[in-house]
Amino acid sequence: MKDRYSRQKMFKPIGEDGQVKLGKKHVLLIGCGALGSTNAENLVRAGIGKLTIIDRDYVELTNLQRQNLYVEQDCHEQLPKVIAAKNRLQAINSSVWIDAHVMDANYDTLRPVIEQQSIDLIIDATDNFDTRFLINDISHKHNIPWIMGSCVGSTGMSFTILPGETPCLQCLLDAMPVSGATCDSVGIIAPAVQMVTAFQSAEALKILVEDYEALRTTLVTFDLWNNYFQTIRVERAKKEQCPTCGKQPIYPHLQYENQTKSEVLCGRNTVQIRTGNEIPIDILATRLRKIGQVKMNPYLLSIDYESYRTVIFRDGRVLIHGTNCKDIAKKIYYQLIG
Amino acid sequence: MKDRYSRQKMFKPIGEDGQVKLGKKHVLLIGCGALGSTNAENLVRAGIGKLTIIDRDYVELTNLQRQNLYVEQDCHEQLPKVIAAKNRLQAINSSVWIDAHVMDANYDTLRPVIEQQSIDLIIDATDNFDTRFLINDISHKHNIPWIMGSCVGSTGMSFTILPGETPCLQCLLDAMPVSGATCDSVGIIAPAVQMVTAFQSAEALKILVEDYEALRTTLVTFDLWNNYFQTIRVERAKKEQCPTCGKQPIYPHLQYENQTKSEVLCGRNTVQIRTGNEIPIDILATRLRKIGQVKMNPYLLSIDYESYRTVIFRDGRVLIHGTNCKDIAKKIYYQLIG
Amino acid sequence: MIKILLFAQLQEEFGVKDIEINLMETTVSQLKEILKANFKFPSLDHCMVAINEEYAMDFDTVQSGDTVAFIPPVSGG
Amino acid sequence: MIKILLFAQLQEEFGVKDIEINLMETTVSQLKEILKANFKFPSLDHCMVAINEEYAMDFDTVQSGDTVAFIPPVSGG
Repeated sequence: MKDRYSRQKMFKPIGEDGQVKLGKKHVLLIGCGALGSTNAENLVRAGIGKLTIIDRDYVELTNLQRQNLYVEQDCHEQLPKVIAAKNRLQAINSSVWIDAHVMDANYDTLRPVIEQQSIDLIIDATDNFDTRFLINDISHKHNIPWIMGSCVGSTGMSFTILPGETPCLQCLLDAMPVSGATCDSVGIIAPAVQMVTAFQSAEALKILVEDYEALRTTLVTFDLWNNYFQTIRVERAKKEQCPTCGKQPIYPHLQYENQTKSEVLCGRNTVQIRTGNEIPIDILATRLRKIGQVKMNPYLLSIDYESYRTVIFRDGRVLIHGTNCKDIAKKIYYQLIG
Repeated sequence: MKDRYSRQKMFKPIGEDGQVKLGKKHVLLIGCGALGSTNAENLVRAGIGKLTIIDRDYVELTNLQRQNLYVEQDCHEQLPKVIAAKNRLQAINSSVWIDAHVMDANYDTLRPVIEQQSIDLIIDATDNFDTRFLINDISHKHNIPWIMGSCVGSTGMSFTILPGETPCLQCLLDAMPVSGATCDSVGIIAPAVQMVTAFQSAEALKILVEDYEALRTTLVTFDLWNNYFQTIRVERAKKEQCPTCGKQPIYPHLQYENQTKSEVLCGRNTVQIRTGNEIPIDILATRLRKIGQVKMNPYLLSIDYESYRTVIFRDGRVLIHGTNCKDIAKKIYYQLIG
Repeated sequence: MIKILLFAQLQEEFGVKDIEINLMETTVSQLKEILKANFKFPSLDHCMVAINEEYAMDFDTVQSGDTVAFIPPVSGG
Repeated sequence: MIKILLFAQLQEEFGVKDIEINLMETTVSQLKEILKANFKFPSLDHCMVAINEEYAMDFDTVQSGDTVAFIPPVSGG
């Protein structure tokens, strides 16, 4: 009874056996913002074996309203999120192996992480669809389940993707969404984050204790402020010709030409980001007008946001003026475009 | 933009005005275990004016699996939960006024807290129905909304009670449940806690920013492992003759004879607890057999649990042998009986 | 066919999480009696009952096609 | 009557959170056209659509009594 996991082992579908399994499992968590913080904390409190966390960002004051692992002191020290996270997580549970990487999650950086060790589950806690489609391809190529999660305002969604069984993200969304609403453009409340992580963490526990029967097969989406809740049956979305989970997969987002690329423009204090797609700047303009001064012409949109001037071209190029740092530029880019 | 609440103010139903309102509000949180931790953290991160927390317990190793505010060090120091909570909450947000009370929540102790200051909302994070019915009476007598929450295993429920509008707990449950399943007898997983707090905190934000239109009017209940979710319309449960919210309220749980009382039996290293009701010891026996050695005869049930021998009489008396401390005895009592 | 959803500890007591009963029409209290008679010791008396996500009383009618949820109060926190 | 639920940023774009439309039968793509014609600029094209909580395609039929949810992908995390 004095065991720290006793209340979890009393829960029948986990039990002693489940707890032993949990202790041997390795989870890869991509992103350590709002969804990442709570997912990480849940898994570490639950006693998994190893948690690998990847995030390129550092802790800022505006994070504290919803990102559970961080305190004011982490902001003052401008600690990278994964470092602040690791400090707190080890204080919570010193017996879990935490492997923290301050880095951008892209195929170049993720590949060694995936190929050099066995990973039982990937949890999506990113803030953009570029990375979600990358995770989706990696999941299917390496046969690792992943749990999608996203939130904005008082809304959120989650879906559990098992390679070879469920539809994948590509099946559900057809094309890369041109632009998803972001927490930085329309806001977010903490309960929406927690609702998504409640679903993600419950699904994670089911996968890690190997109770596949109990997995949710529906996509869940909700709006906490307006009291909406939908669980959507998605079996029919699965496509035989899907480039990721279909019969002849090509994993499009692992291919060089489809990856979002960034480069420092020498001597200009500017980073250029190139996406594979057109950007619908008129849709974007409506949203961005709320957070900064927007100027537009038929070819481009420019916005002053934080201390950067960002210029977004319809053809898919984005210039972030005011920095030579690719990670800062990517952060601004995903805050604006999502 | 550099404001710590910027992402919350961008959320339209809160906005600048809502944030100002939040900063003036005072919430009373009863209990600082699993539901209490997360509710407290959400409210403090959101920037309410003042949070009063009441809990009689100290941090133990078995709490760490789900109680978000606490770390291993708090266990080693055996800190009272509200003290450990306050330390963490002030590190999260130094500008919120935290008023922490290490005490049992009963009418004698709550009365001064309620009567000496204005309270905008009470949040239920208790682990027993005695205290919930007490909160229900206090809420109606003093016209303060409260948000019920409870969880066990992978299930939970929440309901928002507005005096004079919604049915109250007494309307919904008719009689005091003889015994609710407890986390200490059937276990609990952290995502179930977070799902309840997601609902509670979202409702709290609506009440505190005075967006009453947005309040959920249904009772929500779910089972995360089995993928159940129900939102139950309860308008018709409201009763005119309800002793708490009816036309002639008598607030039964504020009356001395109905309160659960405890007394130290001198020289016997025993505390006696007297409830107002009969206890169905046969129903209880099935559940308690899982966590300790149970003996039974037609009049009583005895169980060895933790380092105490507890004897439960059918007529509503309970003896906890092995302690002279009422708070320890009450804790054991609620862990067993709920 | 009436579909019955069991919440929380009822799942353990019944050994299943849902039940389908082939009945055209009954009342909540009759339904409780049927369940008590066919399953060993369920603590149904103190449950909340909802028919198609609406709070129900003992005398309410349950019809074929309805989903009835039995929700025992849980006290954990 | 077809009930339409709008999620996330669509609520702001439409200015309402749900809509009822008096139609006996239509398709998902026709419904999108109707909404686009009657409301200023909704970014419906990239939404997921569910009819009565089942994933739907553009050619699927929507009937009176159905609830249709338009769910734009949100990217926050």
